[in-house]
Amino acid sequence: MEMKKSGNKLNLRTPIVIASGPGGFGEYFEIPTIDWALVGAYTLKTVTLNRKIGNKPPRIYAKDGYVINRIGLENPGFEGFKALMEERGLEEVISHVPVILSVGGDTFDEYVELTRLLKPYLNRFIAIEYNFSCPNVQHGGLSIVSDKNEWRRLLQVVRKETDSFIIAKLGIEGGFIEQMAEVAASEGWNGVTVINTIRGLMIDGENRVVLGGLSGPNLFPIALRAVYEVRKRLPDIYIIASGGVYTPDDAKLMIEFGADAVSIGSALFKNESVLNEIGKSLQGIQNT
Amino acid sequence: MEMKKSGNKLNLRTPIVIASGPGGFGEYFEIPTIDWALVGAYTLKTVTLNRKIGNKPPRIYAKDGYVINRIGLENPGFEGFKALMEERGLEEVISHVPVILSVGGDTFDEYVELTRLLKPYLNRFIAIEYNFSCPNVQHGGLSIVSDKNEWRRLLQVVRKETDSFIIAKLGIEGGFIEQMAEVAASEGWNGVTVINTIRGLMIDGENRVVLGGLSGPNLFPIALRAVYEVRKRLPDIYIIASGGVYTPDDAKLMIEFGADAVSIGSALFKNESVLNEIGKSLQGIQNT
Amino acid sequence: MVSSSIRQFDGSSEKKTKYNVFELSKREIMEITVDTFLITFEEKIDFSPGQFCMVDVNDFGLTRKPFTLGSDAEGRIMISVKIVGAGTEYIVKTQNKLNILAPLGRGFLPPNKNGAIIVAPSCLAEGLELSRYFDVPLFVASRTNLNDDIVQHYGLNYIIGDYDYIYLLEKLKFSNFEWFFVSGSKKMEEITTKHLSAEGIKEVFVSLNEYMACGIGACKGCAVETTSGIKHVCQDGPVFRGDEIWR
Amino acid sequence: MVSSSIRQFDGSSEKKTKYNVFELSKREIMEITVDTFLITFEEKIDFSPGQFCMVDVNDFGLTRKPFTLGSDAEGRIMISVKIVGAGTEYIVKTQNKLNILAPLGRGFLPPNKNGAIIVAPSCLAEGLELSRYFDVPLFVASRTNLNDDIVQHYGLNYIIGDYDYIYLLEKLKFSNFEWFFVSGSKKMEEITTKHLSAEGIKEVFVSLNEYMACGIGACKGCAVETTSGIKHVCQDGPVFRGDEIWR
Ligand SMILES: Cc1cc2nc3c(=O)[nH]c(=O)nc-3n(C[C@H](O)[C@H](O)[C@H](O)COP(=O)(O)OP(=O)(O)OC[C@H]3O[C@@H](n4cnc5c(N)ncnc54)[C@H](O)[C@@H]3O)c2cc1C
Ligand SMILES: Cc1cc2nc3c(=O)[nH]c(=O)nc-3n(C[C@H](O)[C@H](O)[C@H](O)COP(=O)(O)OP(=O)(O)OC[C@H]3O[C@@H](n4cnc5c(N)ncnc54)[C@H](O)[C@@H]3O)c2cc1C
Ligand SMILES: Cc1cc2nc3c(=O)[nH]c(=O)nc-3n(C[C@H](O)[C@H](O)[C@H](O)COP(=O)(O)O)c2cc1C
Ligand SMILES: Cc1cc2nc3c(=O)[nH]c(=O)nc-3n(C[C@H](O)[C@H](O)[C@H](O)COP(=O)(O)O)c2cc1C
Ligand code: FES
Ligand code: FES
Repeated sequence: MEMKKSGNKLNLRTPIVIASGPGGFGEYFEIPTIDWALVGAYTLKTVTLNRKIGNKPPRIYAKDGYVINRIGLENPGFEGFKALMEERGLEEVISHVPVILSVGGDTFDEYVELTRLLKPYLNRFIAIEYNFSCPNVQHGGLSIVSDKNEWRRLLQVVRKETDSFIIAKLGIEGGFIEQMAEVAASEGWNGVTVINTIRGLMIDGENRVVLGGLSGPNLFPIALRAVYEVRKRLPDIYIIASGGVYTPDDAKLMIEFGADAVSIGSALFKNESVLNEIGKSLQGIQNT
Repeated sequence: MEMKKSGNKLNLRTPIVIASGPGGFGEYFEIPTIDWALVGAYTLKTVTLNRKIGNKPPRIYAKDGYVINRIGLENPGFEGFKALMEERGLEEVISHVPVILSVGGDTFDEYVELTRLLKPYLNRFIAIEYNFSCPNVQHGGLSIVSDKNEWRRLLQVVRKETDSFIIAKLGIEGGFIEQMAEVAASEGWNGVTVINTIRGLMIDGENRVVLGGLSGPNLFPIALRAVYEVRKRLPDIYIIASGGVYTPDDAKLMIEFGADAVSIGSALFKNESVLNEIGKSLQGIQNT
Repeated sequence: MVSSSIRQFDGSSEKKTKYNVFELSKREIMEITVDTFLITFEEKIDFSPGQFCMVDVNDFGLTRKPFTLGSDAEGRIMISVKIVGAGTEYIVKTQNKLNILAPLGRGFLPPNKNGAIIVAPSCLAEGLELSRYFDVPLFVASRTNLNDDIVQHYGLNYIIGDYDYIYLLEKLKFSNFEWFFVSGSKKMEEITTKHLSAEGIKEVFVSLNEYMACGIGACKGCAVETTSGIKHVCQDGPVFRGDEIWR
Repeated sequence: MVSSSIRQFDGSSEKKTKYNVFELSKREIMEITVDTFLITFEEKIDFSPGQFCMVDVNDFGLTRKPFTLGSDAEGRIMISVKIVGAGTEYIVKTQNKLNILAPLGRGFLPPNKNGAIIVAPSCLAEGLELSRYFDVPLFVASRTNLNDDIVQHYGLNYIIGDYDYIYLLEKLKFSNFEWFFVSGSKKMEEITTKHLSAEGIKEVFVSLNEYMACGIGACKGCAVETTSGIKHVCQDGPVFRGDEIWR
């Protein structure tokens, strides 16, 4: 796998990326109809320091233009992930499609420790996306960005720890996303992924309350605006647009308004053929 | 107009409020089919210190479950508003339905000056809602909440200036809304309105870019969650729920998850009869 | 309420109408063109020519939708509707009663001189109303063929296509018309204004299209830039002098 | 990929199937009950009894929708679908080809003893498949009347109503069945598990319903709490031992 990186460019073969979470740890690689030559990169599900078993069911539901999920970051933790990297499956994915690693944490220290532990493995990944929208125990269930000083310190420490292409995944809650992107840029981060899910509350088909994050079509105009606002202020940062991209037109608008690459998440649940469709339509757009 | 206020309760006749903006300066009072006995309060369009002529067209558009608007706070300013208060029209509204005044500003000083100028008139209004989601020139187009220290100082100054029932209208951008609500509560504010529009970007039917705030049905699960999160932390604050309320069921859910009253904005554009419908269905719910 | 600003053009109606909500039952639908229909309702509503209504489209739109008003010889309400999206399709096809808010905006009172009305098929109801009410000639400017029945029924003068439209304007400016009222697409209104005013005909009145949410002056959404600043189509219009909008 | 955990109950199939995407053309639809239909497609797909597919419902849902698989005597794919919302209505009514991902989950391999299959009408396709494949009796438990044609065509044993269902369970536990497979609503599966296990019949297998988004183990959405921790219905199931879920 060739891995050109120059400044804040990832040089993907197509500017389309599988989102962290919906794509799991490479499971979509088992669907033979996806043309991987059309996929720029595969972002793995967020890995945390310790294994997380995730939330109790119900975990996901969809209606009225949005998906809600409260998976609770179920993931094998660093140790489990290390084992996973040694398995044939993930190796095969990495050898066929560039992979972005996603890392998350509950606390400042967890992010830092995980970054250190991952160091020997980072060269397998074209970029590391830091998910700054995980619920954070220290901040009463809110994410690490709620203490802006601590968050800036974290950005500094991580930047010092690695020379990988690092991307901050930002939500629209907890601060103005363009200000947060400016902070990340000023600390030398290479890119931002905008946006993450927005917190919502839904009553599911069995009348149960689901407190989770919203994704899907309803996010699109919000994510598009966020991309626009970040690009307006930061001409050089690498932007992955995430939120409600379902069609080639959605993807093109994201790029028109400033995205370098476009992330596909919930649309996979409708039909993974969206990757081929969007990939094909964006093939012309080079050097992203 | 009787005006009972006890602590953080407004004692509305029904827990339904016309939202600031969509309701203008009382224009809906001219539609004879609205049963005003079913409406708890009418929030006026946000008034700023100086007259604003608003943004260039296009200003509003609707599709796919949301309305986008970039009215740009068109309003007559303090002087124009004073004249308006002397007009028969607004007096008639005030004499038939409790009115909430909405005030906004571009800067710290504007909010403060406007508050002082309005003092002699505040007794006409059952509450004053401070719109903290206005684009703010000092913060590069972002709202006053983007500098949390300045914003807290503003809350303190306003609280000192008036013993009116004061409500902070908060959006989900610029900070975690429950943290912002906690700040308002800790500074002695009586209530919060959650949420305001979320920034979005839409291409209208004539292929023009509309940068505005999203309202309408798509906001509902987000606003419901915000109400839930604020109530969880602040059992005593008065909460007006705003965002995507279109049906009696929507309104009831808002109340079930913690709202004292429910605000109706964009739904008026579909049909103002929503006021009667929701008003009737909430009539049982007293002492809000 | 903020009082509406004073009307810019002479002879305009200053009558302040009271709004009301009506439930309309369809009486008859006539095809005007392949995608545009003239709908007559059973009900009668008091309105001034030039005013409009906002139609609730149920689940097919988040706002009521604006249509200029007309009436048949007996005073029954008529609107003409071009299908351009989900809301207009609903209006044309539904068997349900339609919930409307009306009459909105200001009526149009033409100058006391010779004038003519030009409308697109989508504004035929309004055109017929003005033509009958003020006894002035009506021209229909269409892109596609008009249905024969409607042409016969109303004895319509019409032209088809852009080329013929320019030709019509050329002809009209040599007639003794001193004012024109134009209602159709933004493009058509702009072209007509510019074309005629270049020939010295300044009194071109246009019925503007801006996105409407409330229709009653509350939301400030329907703003339009005029030579005398921002105006609101639903309150100050929908009829404006063309040269207030385009120079 | 995270490897799927080991199957909990004896005799289960460990065969790891390869997914694929298929476009299915409808061949025949039979009414099972007033709101439930058995759809046979032209195509044949290799799958194990107990596995399911995810059906793309076009504009009528944001996720593909899961249905257990069956096949007719010639091996043509069959699914049974109860209309409960927009997606299932689309599946039943559309004339378009259906895009599916299949076969998903693990097949069910029953213990090598006497057993019986109980399904709701919505899971008839699966029930017919298991019954034929393993040569075990099938009982259909419905709330509403079954269509006579389908009863005759498949020679169905069925009962109608909750009262008769409990009566059926009472009867079955005195037969010589040592295991049961139940597929229907969550409630029905829970009641059956509890009822039979109270009588000492522990080998009750249920095909679980959890909301599915990906169907392939990626999203972790279909989690279910079992006695041995969180499992994922699309990977570890959909068939589980009832007493893993309910005590
Ligand atoms: C493994 C599995 C196998 C199934 N097999 C069958 C079957 O053979 N026959 C059959 O009739 N039904 C089956 N179901 C249920 C079926 O998938 C749902 O009824 C269907 O998805 C409803 O779609 P809708 O758009 O009509 O419903 P909606 O209007 O979207 O929702 C109505 C209800 O359907 C259920 N539902 C909706 N979407 C999903 C989803 N993505 N995943 C799971 N449940 C959902 C929920 O309970 C929801 O409350 C199965 C479910 C699972 C999990
Ligand atoms: C004062 C006024 C009078 C009008 N009179 C007529 C008439 O007599 N006959 C007629 O056929 N059309 C008339 N129109 C245009 C008509 O209102 C739109 O075509 C209609 O609202 C489209 O609805 P839709 O749901 O089918 O379109 P959508 O699919 O929602 O949108 C298609 C296009 O229709 C226009 N439109 C949609 N909603 C609105 C709205 N709320 N306000 C304004 N424009 C909108 C926009 O240009 C949009 O791009 C008038 C417009 C105005 C402002
Ligand atoms: C089921 C699910 C799980 C997710 N898990 C993660 C995650 O682990 N890490 C992360 O950064 N984002 C996660 N997300 C957010 C997505 O990566 C994406 O940013 C979001 O869903 C918006 O994009 P979409 O509308 O294309 O889905 C998850 C989303 C979904 C729907
Ligand atoms: C046209 C329009 C104008 C608005 N103007 C204001 C305003 O001046 N002040 C304010 O606080 N909110 C304003 N809002 C926000 C609404 O009060 C409300 O919070 C928001 O629209 C969400 O509620 P809804 O979905 O019921 O419309 C405006 C909304 C719309 C649609
Ligand atoms: S449409 Fe609301 S002010 Fe004109
Ligand atoms: S449905 Fe996605 S993991 Fe099971």
